[in-house]
Amino acid sequence: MEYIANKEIIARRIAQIFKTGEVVNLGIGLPTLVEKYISPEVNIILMSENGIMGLGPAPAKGFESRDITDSGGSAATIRKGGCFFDSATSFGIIRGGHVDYTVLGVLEVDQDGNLANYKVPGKMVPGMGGAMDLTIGARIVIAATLHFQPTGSSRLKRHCTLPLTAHKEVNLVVTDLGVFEVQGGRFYLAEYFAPYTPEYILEHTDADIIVKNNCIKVVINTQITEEKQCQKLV
Amino acid sequence: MEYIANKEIIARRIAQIFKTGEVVNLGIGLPTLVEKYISPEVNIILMSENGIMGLGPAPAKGFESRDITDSGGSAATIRKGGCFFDSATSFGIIRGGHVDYTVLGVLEVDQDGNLANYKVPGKMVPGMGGAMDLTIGARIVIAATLHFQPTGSSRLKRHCTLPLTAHKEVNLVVTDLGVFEVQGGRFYLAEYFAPYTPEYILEHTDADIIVKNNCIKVVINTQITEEKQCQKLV
Amino acid sequence: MYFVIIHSQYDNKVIMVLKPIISASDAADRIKDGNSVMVGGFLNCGSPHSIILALKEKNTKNLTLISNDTAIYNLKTRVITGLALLVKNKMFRKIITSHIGTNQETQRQMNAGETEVELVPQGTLAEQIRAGGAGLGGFLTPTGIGTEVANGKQIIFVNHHSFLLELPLKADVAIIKARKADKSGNLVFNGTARNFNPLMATAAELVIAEVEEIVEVGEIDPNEIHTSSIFVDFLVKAEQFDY
Amino acid sequence: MYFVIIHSQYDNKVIMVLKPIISASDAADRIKDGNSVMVGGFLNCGSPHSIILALKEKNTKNLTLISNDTAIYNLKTRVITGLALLVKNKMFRKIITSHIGTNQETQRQMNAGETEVELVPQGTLAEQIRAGGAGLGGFLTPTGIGTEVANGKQIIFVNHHSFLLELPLKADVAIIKARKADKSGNLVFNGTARNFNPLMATAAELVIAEVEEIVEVGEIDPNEIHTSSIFVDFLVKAEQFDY
Repeated sequence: MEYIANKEIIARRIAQIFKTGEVVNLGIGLPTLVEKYISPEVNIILMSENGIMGLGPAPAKGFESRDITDSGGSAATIRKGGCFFDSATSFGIIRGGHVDYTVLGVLEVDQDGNLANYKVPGKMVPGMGGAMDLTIGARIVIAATLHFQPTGSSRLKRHCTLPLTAHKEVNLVVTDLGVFEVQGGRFYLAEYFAPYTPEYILEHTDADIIVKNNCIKVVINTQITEEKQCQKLV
Repeated sequence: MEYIANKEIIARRIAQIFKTGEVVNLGIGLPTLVEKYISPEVNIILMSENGIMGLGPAPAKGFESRDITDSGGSAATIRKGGCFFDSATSFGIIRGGHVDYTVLGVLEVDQDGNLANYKVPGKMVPGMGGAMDLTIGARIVIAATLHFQPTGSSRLKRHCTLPLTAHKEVNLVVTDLGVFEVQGGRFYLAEYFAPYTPEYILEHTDADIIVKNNCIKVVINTQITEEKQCQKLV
Repeated sequence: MYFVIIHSQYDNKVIMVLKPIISASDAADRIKDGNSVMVGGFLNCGSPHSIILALKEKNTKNLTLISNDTAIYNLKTRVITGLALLVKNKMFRKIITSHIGTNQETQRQMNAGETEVELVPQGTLAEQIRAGGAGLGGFLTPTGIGTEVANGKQIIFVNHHSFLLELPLKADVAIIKARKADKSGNLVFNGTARNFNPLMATAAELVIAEVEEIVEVGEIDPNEIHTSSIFVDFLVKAEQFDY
Repeated sequence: MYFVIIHSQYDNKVIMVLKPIISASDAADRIKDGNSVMVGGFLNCGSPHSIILALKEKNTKNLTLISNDTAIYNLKTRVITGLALLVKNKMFRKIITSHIGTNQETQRQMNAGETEVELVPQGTLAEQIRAGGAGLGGFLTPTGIGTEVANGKQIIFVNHHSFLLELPLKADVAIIKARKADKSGNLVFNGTARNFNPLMATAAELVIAEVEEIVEVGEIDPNEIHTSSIFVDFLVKAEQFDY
């Protein structure tokens, strides 16, 4: 499996979580990929923290508006029934618990639900942007990440070593190896993506992982098998 | 002089204070009278805390809108260039120091700048409405009041006895006897309305009043003499 | 959240997610004995009068009311409007409000100890509701320092100024009034009838908006929407315009 | 406040109070060495680009910037936009911002200790500016608890939950961008170009609004005005639309 394909496995799996009518904020990077895998049978409302409810797809070339962008600064559109608001209102919506899901990228995520993704001291200092508010406010926080760093070590950790974006806020981690629920200071493996096995995942992840009794084997070919529906996770 | 006329003396004097472009909030009751004495040469912006900047005059009979009212609940209009906003925005404007003057009615006002006008315990309990925020937020707080209660005792006091609306916030008291600046725990008589005299005022007011060196005698006939312009008070 | 999900005629594709439109009576039924209820409006202007009238018929009890005022009840003239109808019915256990000067019956019930009335400065009340909806733990306001409003509250000093720590307010139900909604629940208010309505829409578990007009999704300019559809659970078409 | 007072032709009656329309260069002149400056926009969208360009020419120094981000400075591609032009000129002593991931030069200056950069969660930054404009002494937010953002800040417990006490932000000058103004200074924003602009309009001593279009007073529906004229000191007609 190649690198990009792995990201798509993650995006595709996350896309299955949402139900019609739910409000979802997708972070920059990997999380943005989630959008294209959302089933046409599901109609969610994408919000973007720069002040839009009902974010639509990127506009066709030549149809960009300088005044409609997503949180990455890219030209965007608004869907019918969407609306615009200022940044204080936007974060009122976010912090106030009115967003169902936030999907965020990861530098490190640990079994206590801590997430680090905004700073590598002295090196890369992008800043937290809206991520800290999103992890505090969203009903369910999903960390989306390739399981391994390019160096081969796991991004799922016992304890984050980088400055935290979120303190005990992550509910779910979806990697290219499986789906991990976070609870009581442990990862719970809820699904594994064959050909990987629970044994392989446990062996290659430096964290305490409990394999759930009802852990599901999902066979990944070019697309996630349709045989199973995501259970209600929270 | 009759009762109503006395109120009009007060309203007329207060109306002279404002300058073009200033933002003014007029409380219910006596303060509302101020509006009709504002010179056509002066163009102020009336704000009302129920969510309007640029309050206009009462509509003609038959032209009322259910959706445009003043803070007393009466039908109102909006002037060209005015706008509407919600109550949090309204009090952001008020508390944030964006209102130049608030004019408020009085039960008691004392030489420390305390104002009581929202509660007579066990009897009349109208509530403070927006008055507490207005006295905190407005740049200049003007108390507008008949000098004497119907019982004959002065409403200007050494110490308020009723629950306070404002704690050391009143800058100016305008009565039917004169204009009093509040500073350093004293009333300073800045103007007296003949036929009243400073001596009469001092004798009939249970408070420490200092007659300013430049205290102005204003002769009240049917209207305030035009000979003097209100000095810049703050 | 309750949705009316509109599927494409041709396939299973969800093409629209709308909000149920219910009667004022159905709306009133969703307010249960003992609930805390936010009610929009400022002296009747911008109150959900149809739902208020329906609620009066249900005679639901032990409610906690959060509202700017309790409308008008003049014991002399016998003029009774809006929320005052519910005050008269003694449907409230507690009233959190900024002004009851126009409702002599609320004052009477307060003085007689029949109803608990908490008087809150209007700006603090608005901000408390906003804070409730915006996930804040509270805010520091200078308003009320040195008055009875400060009693029992924490005073916090910032840069040598003292502020009251005021806590957020939330409610079980908010009934609000808008000029117009689209079918998905986006709201537009008119004039000073906006007042507390958009704030309350953010701060209650269940939000029911009474509106004068319901238009198709997409008919309202997204720059002009005051309250996003995500805050609104049910729409009620206003039946009652006079008060 | 600066006003253009329009008298009646026939008598001394003041019929209108308007705001001065000045050039971007005049606007930039009003920002002085050492000022704190709020600048609206989110990655260039809704930034006052004409004033920013004029300010770059003035090369005003020791500014404190308060802004969501510092726009785009890609050291590889050499793409430099908006506020990044001022970062490149080293006009800022301090930058208070939520995100500098798109500006490698800001990151470099921060890591090299050349410019003080304070990273603030975006929602906290927005709320701090709102609090500054709304006369609040601060607010309690759960955001940042358990992170470096909490360092040195007061933690306050409310109902067994811990919150950070965050303080208000104000500035000497705010330069903001709106779609449209009327001549009295009422503003309307468009799309996501609204972002921090209406908040900053409330929180600075001097507020200069760059707008694409200036219409007559009364042409904008008072329900659709996003920022009241009372917040705006000067208008600038936008000259610069590309970035």
